Amino acid sequence: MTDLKTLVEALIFVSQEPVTMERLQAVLEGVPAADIQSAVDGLVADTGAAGRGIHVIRVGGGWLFATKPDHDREVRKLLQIERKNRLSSAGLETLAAIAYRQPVTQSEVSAIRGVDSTGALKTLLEKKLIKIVGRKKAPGNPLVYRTSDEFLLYLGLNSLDELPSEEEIAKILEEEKAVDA
Amino acid sequence: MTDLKTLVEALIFVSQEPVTMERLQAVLEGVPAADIQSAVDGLVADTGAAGRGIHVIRVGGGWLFATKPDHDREVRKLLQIERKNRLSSAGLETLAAIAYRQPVTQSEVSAIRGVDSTGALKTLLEKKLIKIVGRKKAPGNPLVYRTSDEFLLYLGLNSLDELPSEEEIAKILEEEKAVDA
Amino acid sequence: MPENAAAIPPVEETALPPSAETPDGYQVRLDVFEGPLDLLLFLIRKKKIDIHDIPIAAITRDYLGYLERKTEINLDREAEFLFIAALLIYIKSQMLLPRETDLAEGEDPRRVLVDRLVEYERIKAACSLLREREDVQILQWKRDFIPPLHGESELEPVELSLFDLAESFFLLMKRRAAENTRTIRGRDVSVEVKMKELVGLLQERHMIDFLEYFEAHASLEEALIAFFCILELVKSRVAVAVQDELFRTIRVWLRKDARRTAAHD
Repeated sequence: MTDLKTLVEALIFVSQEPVTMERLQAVLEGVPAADIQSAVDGLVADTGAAGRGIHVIRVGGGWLFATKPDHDREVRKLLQIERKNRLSSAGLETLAAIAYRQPVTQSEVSAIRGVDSTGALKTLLEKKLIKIVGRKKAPGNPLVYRTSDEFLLYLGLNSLDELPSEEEIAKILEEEKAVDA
Repeated sequence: MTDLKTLVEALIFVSQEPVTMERLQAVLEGVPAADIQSAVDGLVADTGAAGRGIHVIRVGGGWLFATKPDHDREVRKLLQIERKNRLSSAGLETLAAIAYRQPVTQSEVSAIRGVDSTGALKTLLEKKLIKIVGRKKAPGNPLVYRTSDEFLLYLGLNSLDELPSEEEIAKILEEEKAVDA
Repeated sequence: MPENAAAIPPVEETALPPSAETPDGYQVRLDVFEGPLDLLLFLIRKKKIDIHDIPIAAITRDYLGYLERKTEINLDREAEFLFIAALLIYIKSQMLLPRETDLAEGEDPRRVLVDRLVEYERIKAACSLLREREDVQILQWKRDFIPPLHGESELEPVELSLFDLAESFFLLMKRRAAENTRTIRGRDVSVEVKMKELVGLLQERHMIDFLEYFEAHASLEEALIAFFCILELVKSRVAVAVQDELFRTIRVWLRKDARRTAAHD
C-alpha cells in the first residue's frame, strides 16, 4: 500500500493539471479503484498534516499539489510577485456572468452587467479563465464564450456544479439587506 | 524548526530553477544560514525516506523537487496521456498559419513563420490535425496542406468559417479601453 | 444634455459610499459603481425600496441627479449610464399613460428593468462568494511547469484552444506585416451635425433599428455621439425608443407631434 501511495504522490506531483481518478486508473492498469482511492486519501491526509509545506488538494475534478496558504508571502518574495493578483471587480463580475450564463456572447454579458465588457473579456481570455467555444447562430454570428478548466482551478472548484447555489446567493442577499436596514 | 522546514519545502516546490542558499537567505531575511541549512538537510532526509514519492535533490548549486527513479515508467505514461491533448508552441503556430492561409505549401508556412516548419508539419500530420490535399502547380510541385476534419472536431467548430476572423482577434487583443481591465 | 438639464428637478445630496469620497469629483465617483445597474441597486438599497415595486419617478430623479452632477463628460462611460437613464424615463412615461384597467402582473412596464436588476443583483452576490474562494485559492501556489524527469525533457506543452490558435496567428501576422496595420480614424463629428443627420434619417425612414444604426458607424467615437443624440432626442421627447424584448435591439422613431416641428427646424 505504501508503494502505491508514493507512486500516486509522484504522479500527482508531476502533472500540471489536476490528475483525475480516470487518469490514475489508466496509468496504474489493473490496480483496483478502491486501492487507488485509499492511496489518494492517505496522501491527502499525510500532506495536510502540520509538518508539510505542500499539500494535495482536490480541485478541477482531480488532485493537484499546492503550497499551503501560510507561506504565501515568502513564495511571492521568491517568485518576485509584488502583490496578490486578484481579479478586478469588473473582471470577477464578468467571469461570474459567464460562469452562470454560459455559453454566452459578448453582448449578452454586457447586457447582464449593463456595461460594455469587451475589455474584461479580453483580460479573462488572456488569463485563460474563459475560452471561445464557437459561434452563435444569430445575426452577426457572434463568438460564444465559456469558462475554462483553469477557471475551476483558479477558484478551487471541482465542477461548475460547485458554483455558489441559488440558496447561498439568496442568503448573501438577505444578509446584505439586514446590514443596510 | 518545523515551520522553517515547511516553508523551505514550499519555496523549493514553486521554483522552476534550483533554489540556491542565497535565494533562500534573501527570502528568509534574518534567519541564520545555519538554521536554513539544517531545515534543507531535514527536508532532504525526510523526502529521501521510503514512504515518499518525490524528493528534494541537490542540482545546479541549489535544491529542486523531483520524482524518484522508481516511478519513471508510470510518470512517463501519465505525461504521455497529458501530452496527447497538448501541442508545442511551434506546432500551434504552424497549425494557425495553415488554418488561416490554407491551402498552403511547406515553404509558404515557413515563410509566414520565418522558421523552417518541416518538423512541425510532420507532427501535425501525425496528430491528424492537417492533411495533404495534393500538389501545387509550381516549380518542384510542392505538397499542399489543409486542416483536417479532426481539426474542426477538436476545436468544436462546424466549419472553417467559424474560426475567429483576423479582425475579431485584432479587436480583442488591441482593445485599448482600460476601463474594464 | 445641455438645455434640458434645467428641466430636471434638483435632488437632495445623496451620500455616496465612503470609498466614493474622492477629491476628483464626479468622474471618479461614478467609477465606484461597476455600471448603471450597480448605481441603481445602490439607490434602491439606500431607500430601502422593494426591488419588485420600485417607485420609478423617485428613483429616476435620484439616478438623473447623479448624472447631472458631473464636471466633464467621458462619453465612453457616460453612454452606459445614459442608456439606463433612457430606459427609466421610458418606463416612467409608460406608467403615466392613462389606462382603463389596472395592469396585470406581467404587463408592468417596470418588469424589464426589474428582471435585469434581479439578475444583476444575483451575479453581484455570487461575486462576493467567488471572491472569498479566490482569496483562499490565491494563497495556494500551484506549479505551471513540469518538474525535471530523468533523462530527456523536451516537453513544451501548450494547450490548444481556439483563442490560442487565433491569437497565435494574429501575432504571427503582426510580426510579419506591422506596416499593414490598419488604423481606423474617425471623422470629427459634432453633436449638432449628428443630430441633424439623425433627425433627417428618422424623417426619411420613420423608424430606425438602433443597433444597426449604431454599428454602421466607422468609429466608436462617432457611434457614441450618435447614441448620445438618440438619448437626447428621447429625453427631449422628440423621439421614442422602444426595446421589445430584453437584450434585443431598440427601435427609434419620431413622435408624431415632433415630426412636423423637427421638419421646420
